[in-house]
Amino acid sequence: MIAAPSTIPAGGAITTQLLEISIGPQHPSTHGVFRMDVVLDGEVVRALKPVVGYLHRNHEQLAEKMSWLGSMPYTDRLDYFNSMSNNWAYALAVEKLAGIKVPERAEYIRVIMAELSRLQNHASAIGFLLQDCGAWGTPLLYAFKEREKILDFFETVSGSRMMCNYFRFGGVRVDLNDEMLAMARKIVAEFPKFLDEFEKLMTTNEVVLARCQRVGILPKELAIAGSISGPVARASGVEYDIRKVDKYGVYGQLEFGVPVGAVGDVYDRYYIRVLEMRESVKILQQVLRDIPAGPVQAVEVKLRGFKIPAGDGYGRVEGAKGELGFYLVSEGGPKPYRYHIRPPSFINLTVLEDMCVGHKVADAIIILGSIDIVLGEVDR
Amino acid sequence: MNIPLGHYLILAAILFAIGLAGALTRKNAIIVLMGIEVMFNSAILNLVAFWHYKHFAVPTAQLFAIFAIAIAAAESAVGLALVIAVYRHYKSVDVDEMKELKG
Amino acid sequence: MNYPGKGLVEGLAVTARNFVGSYFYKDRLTTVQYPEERIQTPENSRTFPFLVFDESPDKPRCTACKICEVECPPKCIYIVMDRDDKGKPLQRPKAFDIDISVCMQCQICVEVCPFESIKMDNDYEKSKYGRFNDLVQRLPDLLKSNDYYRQIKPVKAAEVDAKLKAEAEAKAAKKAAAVAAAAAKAAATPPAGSAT
Amino acid sequence: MDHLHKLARQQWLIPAIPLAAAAIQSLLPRSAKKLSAGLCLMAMGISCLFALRAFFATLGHAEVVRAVWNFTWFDYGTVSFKLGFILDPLTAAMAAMVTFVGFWIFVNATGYMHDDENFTRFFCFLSLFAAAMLGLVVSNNILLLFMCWELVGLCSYLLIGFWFHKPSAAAACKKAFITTRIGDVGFFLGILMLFWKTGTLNLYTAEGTGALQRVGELLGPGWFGWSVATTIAVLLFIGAMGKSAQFPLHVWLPDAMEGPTPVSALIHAATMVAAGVFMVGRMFPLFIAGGSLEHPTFAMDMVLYVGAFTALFSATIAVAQFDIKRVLAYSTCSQLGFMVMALGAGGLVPGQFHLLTHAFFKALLFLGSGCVIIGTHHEQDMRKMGGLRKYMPITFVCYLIGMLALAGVPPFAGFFSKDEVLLVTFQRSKLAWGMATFAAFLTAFYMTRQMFMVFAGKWRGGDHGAAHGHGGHEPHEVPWNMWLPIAVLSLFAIGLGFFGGKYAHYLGAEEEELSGKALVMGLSVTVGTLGILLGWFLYGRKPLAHASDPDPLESKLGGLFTCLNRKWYVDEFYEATIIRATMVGGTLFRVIDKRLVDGILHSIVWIVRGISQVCRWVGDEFFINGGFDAGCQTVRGSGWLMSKLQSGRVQNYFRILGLGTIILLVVYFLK
Amino acid sequence: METIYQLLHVTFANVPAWTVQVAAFLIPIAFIFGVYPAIFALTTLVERKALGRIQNRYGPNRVGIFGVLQPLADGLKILLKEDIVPRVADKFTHFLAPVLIVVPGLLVYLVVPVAPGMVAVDLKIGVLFALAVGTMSAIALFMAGWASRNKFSLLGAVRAVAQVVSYEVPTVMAGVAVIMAAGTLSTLTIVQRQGGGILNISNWYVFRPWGLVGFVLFVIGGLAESARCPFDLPEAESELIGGYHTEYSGFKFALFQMGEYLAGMAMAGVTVTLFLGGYMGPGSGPGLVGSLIAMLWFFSKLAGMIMLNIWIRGTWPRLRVDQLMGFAWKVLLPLALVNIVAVGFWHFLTPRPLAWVVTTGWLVIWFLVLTKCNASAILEKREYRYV
Amino acid sequence: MNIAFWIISAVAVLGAVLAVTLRNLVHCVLALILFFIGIAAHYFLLRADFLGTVQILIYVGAVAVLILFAIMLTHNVTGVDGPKELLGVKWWSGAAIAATLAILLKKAILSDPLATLLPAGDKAQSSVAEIGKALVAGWVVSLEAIAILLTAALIGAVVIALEEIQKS
Repeated sequence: MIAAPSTIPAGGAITTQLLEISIGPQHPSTHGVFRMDVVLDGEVVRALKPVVGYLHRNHEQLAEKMSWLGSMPYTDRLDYFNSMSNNWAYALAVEKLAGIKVPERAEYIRVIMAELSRLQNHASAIGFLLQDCGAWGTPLLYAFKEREKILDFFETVSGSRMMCNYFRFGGVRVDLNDEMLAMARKIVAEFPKFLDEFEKLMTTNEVVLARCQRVGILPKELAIAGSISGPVARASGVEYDIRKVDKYGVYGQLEFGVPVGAVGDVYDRYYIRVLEMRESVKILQQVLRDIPAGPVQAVEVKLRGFKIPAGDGYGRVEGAKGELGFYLVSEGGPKPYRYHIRPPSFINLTVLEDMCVGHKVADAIIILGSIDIVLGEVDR
Repeated sequence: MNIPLGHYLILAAILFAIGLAGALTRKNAIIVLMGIEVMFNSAILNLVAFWHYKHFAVPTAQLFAIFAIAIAAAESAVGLALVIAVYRHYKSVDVDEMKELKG
Repeated sequence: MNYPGKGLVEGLAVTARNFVGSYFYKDRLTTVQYPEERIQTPENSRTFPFLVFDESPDKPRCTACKICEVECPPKCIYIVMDRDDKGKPLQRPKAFDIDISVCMQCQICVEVCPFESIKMDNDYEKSKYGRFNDLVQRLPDLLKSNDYYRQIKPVKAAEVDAKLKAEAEAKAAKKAAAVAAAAAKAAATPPAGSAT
Repeated sequence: MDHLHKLARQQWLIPAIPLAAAAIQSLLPRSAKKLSAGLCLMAMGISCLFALRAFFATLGHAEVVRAVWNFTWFDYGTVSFKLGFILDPLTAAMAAMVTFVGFWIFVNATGYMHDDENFTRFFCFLSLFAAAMLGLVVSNNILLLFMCWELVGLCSYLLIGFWFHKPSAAAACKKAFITTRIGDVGFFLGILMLFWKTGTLNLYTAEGTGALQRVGELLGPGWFGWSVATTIAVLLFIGAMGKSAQFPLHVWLPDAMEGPTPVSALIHAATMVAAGVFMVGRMFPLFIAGGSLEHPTFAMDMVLYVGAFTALFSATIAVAQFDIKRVLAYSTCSQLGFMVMALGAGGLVPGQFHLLTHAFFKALLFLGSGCVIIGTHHEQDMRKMGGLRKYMPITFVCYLIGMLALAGVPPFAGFFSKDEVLLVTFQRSKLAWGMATFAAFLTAFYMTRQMFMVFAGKWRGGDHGAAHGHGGHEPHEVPWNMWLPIAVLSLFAIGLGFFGGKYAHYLGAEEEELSGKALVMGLSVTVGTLGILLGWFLYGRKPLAHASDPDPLESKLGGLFTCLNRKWYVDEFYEATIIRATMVGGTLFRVIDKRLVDGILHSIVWIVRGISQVCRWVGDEFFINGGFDAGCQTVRGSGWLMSKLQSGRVQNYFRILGLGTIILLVVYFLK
Repeated sequence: METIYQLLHVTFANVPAWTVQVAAFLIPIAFIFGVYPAIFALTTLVERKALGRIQNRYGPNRVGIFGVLQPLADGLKILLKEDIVPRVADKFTHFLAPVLIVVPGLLVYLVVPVAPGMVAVDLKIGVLFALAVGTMSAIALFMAGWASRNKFSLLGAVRAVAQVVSYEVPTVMAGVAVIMAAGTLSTLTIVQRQGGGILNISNWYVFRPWGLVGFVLFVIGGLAESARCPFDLPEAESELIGGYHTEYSGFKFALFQMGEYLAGMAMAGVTVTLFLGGYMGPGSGPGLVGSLIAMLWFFSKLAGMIMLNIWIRGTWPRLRVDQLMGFAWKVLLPLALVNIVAVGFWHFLTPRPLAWVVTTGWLVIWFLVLTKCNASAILEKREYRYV
Repeated sequence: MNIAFWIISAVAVLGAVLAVTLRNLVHCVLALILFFIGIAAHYFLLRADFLGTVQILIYVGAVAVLILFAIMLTHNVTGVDGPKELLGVKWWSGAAIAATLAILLKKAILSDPLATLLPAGDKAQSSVAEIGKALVAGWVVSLEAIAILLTAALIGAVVIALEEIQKS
């Protein structure tokens, strides 16, 4: 037997059978300027390297050069789907550091805002996921239609649809009047109808089931080891929700469940979000029923020249994508000495390769979609 | 149509020769197979031409042509599978590399 | 009853309902036919800042105190105080530029302004053909009358007016008091000038 | 008759239903045990109903009825291959027996195989086995018969080797397959010859053109001075010898015990071994063609003596066996010898009747032994049993009935059929009759021995200690689905014998008064009684006390017993002769090569070398070498060229092909 | 062709015969080259509007009244776009592919009858011709994807070829059912066989148990062969950014769109011909009026099929490539084979009700068996707990 | 129709020549497809419509695609063949053999009286139905044999091609 020639003969044989393609940064399904270096064996993903940094804005460094309040509008730009939650996390950290007490009405308003942004984030996340599956825009547009109502509400309250810049240390910027409350109640009342319709369109759809089930399984152990949080972790069976763990704001007084999945595949991540939306609706109903009267801003907080005693603090909230935390160090001056963010999108992205390898390239796309990243938060 | 049968036969002969030339001159096993396909087709063309000129009324020749096409398809499937297997072994599809039967 | 393909068929039913419904129920359609229709922006809506003047563009409320320039997070405001020939500050801007390609519409300038002079606009049609200079809003572009402000944000403008009025009255009262006090003082002591 | 023809058109259903069941079962998952068994039983039951309908339809006619249905399978050119199904008494009775006995064996198997993990596979094979046998029975075409025959062989291979993880089972199934294959060569040659001589493979046709209806044309000279018919018959009988385990191809049958016991029952009673006897019965016209009672054909003689010898030979071996199933296996061999012998004596009816009765009681005995094996937790050694009458009363009673039937005690079925066999043999050959009578004596003896060893005395299973894990358990009665079949079969083992006369009439034998009836019957009863008495004397008076006790017979017979126990050393003989001969031959040739040929060659070489040295010295070195070297170079060069031709490159061969075509064309022009 | 010839011959009795012949030859071709691309243009508009309505949008409504001139505007825009050819592309193949992709799409219409006797070529092997020509598009797709020298394009091309070749099999098998029932391969005869009955409707093959199954199979196969949603894997804009036509722009891209739509419409046309009675419907028959009504029927059915395509596109997500293949080989192919047997039952069982019962039962049983066998593809119900 | 013959023949010969001479393998396959289509057109011309369609269905639809896949599996995707392999000894010998063969065959064909045979007439064209009937009536054994052969070839091809994957 002749041994296979060590050098490739001049007959023009190939050197490798693996196909290396670069999905992104300009790709319709990478949710922004994100890039995946994928090594394919036919259609099967053999290796995947996420490449980030195309949207890096030097956010943390900028914040260290800026007044405490000045960073607030920048937090809007982290996860631009959830500016309210981002505001809250930052406000929470600063309040912790400065020891500010927030009035109760403000706490209720914060819950309303956070849960509404969770609703619209999850709605568009599953819309995007199904768009990635190839459902020609219909689910996404249904989701956006619903999201639009919530954004209208945000605009009415805070003045901007996405970059709300609504929270202030020790409260919120604008009080809700009765009209606004009525608007919120209407949104909350209508939202389950949308969910029902959406589920009818997609949840039992055989194609969705076939595409999503048993795809991109994230084992519970890996989820914990990878510090994964949010719906991605809960879909894998990790019972971890900061609203329950920290009971920040008035979450301690509210009745709601946190759905937890078992398998941890794309379908679970999809359906956990649907269930979370239903729980959010419950929370909103309680909050809108019980919201007390009173001031919305702790009086002692100055806008200009606001200084915080030296020390460090970590404030975190359960954002729609997971645990969003701000770690702040103060030297007692008008600006933070150290300002660090724990972004859920970025950390959830670390297990992408583990989930994708061995699946088809089409699966890699929906797995990425099921993590629900926002590049503003990944790159900062 | 007043093309005599000879034209078809000569056409088939030319195609056969082209196929043979391809099978003889090229190094690449896949092209050798393609040459053989060409030869196959020219043979079937002969069959059909004879049918048209001599036994137009009965469909038997067409039957045989269909059988021949089916067998040719099977042949090409197996042939290409062999090429792929050989490729795995030699990392080449150059027929000059495959000389294990060398005397 | 559960049959294979049920989900697919139900999905088809949903889309069919939306398809037909879109012809009969206008509220299903979320699209706005933009140039013809425009959305009524809510009171709180904000786009880019503008400067309010009360009577004439020559007298803006802005005193060019530069607080907003300092506090602006992206540093998109550039102010030069107007000075008279002698170099004396005139308490009004000579140049007030806002680069709206940098401005992130955060409203912090409005909040920190002690003179209620910078406000957020509702105008979202700021597209320009150019890339650089066109997007820098100069002082003339920025100055808008208080009437305009009242028009776009009636509630807030009313509050501001009331506040300003109260302040003005307070100031006037204070001034009056001061004048009265000065008069009283003058009455009590001979004018300094007369002493020299 | 119209009714019969209609039924004949439906005969194919009898094998087709189990076949369909097998096909469905092959698709079932392993877990579908109940479904599989139910399907199998249902198919067999329906098939049985069809067979019984056909059977009853053939009853009550004045003469032999025969309805056939032939159809063209396919045409190839001018030759058309036909297949056909037949309905005649032979087929009807056989089919009814196979389906009925088979059904009860299947019922028993549901109990026996209850815990086996490959339950569904087993039942799939069983169904297929039954289908093949039934196909064989109903076919009116020797080709179809042969196909089913081979299918039976295949199924036996699969079933004997069902527990293929046991080396002995794997060896046994191979042995069975190969041994029967040897016979099949003869069978196949016979078929070819039949086709060659008659041009048809159909046995009967309505027009009278079937092979068996034209036996008269086959009386021309064949091989070895026999007539063609006899030649074919002999060839066919070689096939039957393999299948029906006649000496010397009997060796596979006892080893076939390695399969599960229901399989043994099926092989030994209803299906496989019966196939050979049935085939001889089916082709009987060929065997008797050209002969008469006084001057029988060679084929008939061969059948007679092979059968008689097998009957005696196997019976002697059965005496000295300890495995409960092995005793029964040799008994089957022996009984098959009886049947074949009867056929050879010209007694189609006794042979077939014995086949029928034997099927019932042998199935009974095998299933009974299966019950015993299950009841004693998979113990097969009779020395380790004993006293089971107490533990397994139902099995005991049924087994007793089977034993009495086999031993030929009146009025059980075996008595009548065996009596007829002996009677018909008595007419033909006193030698064969004597051998058979002695075999009958031995039969009674070894069955009695078995009964006493298994059922009498006390339980010896505990003797070899609880260490083995299963020895310590007390035996127990088997569940209903195991004892019910043997109970049903035992009814038939009692009563079937009384229908012997009717059966003879049914098969169309004319009433004839045979001489020596009283003598034969008396003697057969006597030897049967003697055998039982001897058995009681040796084993019944003082049952074995311990499993390790020597066999009483062993002490009496000594070396002969060992010889019998080792089956007359037939396997060893084969080992020593056929296999050894080949090896010895090889060694011999090697020695010859080494010593003789090499020696001669070496001496020649020495001589030549001497001469050449001389020549060289003489000085031819210069003259001859020059020319010779050049010649060598030429040869080498041409060889090198030729090897270049053999380049291993496909295209070079291609090129040469093209060149060849060109040369042909040139030749075409030049001619 | 013959009908047109007769018509022309009678109408223009005094012109030379050969002109009539040439005209009779050219008219159907002109018809095909004129009408179907026009329908294609209309379809793009209808598709966009329908998708818009499904998604609660207006869809294009700016160019012309209700946006009817949108296709024109699109065409103009796309014509004016720069034609970019990648530097490393295989220029000739890259150029040839969009041309070739339109050809099979148009060729299929040759055998699709639009009115009694109105078929461009009444081939004796019409159905086979339509299906065989359909396969050729695979080659064009492969050329496009391969010549672009883009890995996404190549993946799309490989997917396209595999998909077209795989779905060819069940589609042809589904067509075989009709061929068996009609006893002919001629499309015109097949349509004629579906005439009669109640209102010219009750004899459509889709109103037979096997016909319904065949119809569903054929529609699915047609969607897959023309790479329409949910089988649009070769383009798969969310994965492959457009697949084989990623590297095409300008008019070549327009040709791709056109080829794709024409192929989809051709499959729809063949479906209508085979299962939905072609031009048969109340009022259709020979003669001018009957022919016009027949034509109306044909085109409304075609429109219906196109709407079905659009509807499906607006609703279902895309399958994955292995599921796509599995679906073809594990579900469609067995079902198609079973359906062929069902036609056999239908043909040989004489009392019609018995045939109905047996055929339906047979199909239902196999459908259930196949569902059971393939149940693993659609997985379990999930349980979620709350903490 | 004469013109059709010449045009189609030219296309077929062109396709065949390109298929065996082009350097890029994929181009070769595309040329081969051209050749196949030419042959199919010839069948149509010879009134063997069914055969022509089968030719397209099997050769263009299946075999060509198969070859394309084989190229994809064994070559780099660009399909570029190795260095120039033309005009060597091998080429000359092969071409000479083929040319000689062609010339001799032509001579042989022309020397036969059959070469001048003209078509008998266009009547009695055998329909597809007749082919079908013949297929399942007279030649059913051959049909079955072909079926078995195809199945065996299919399995064989899969086994050969999958061997490596099984191992790994």
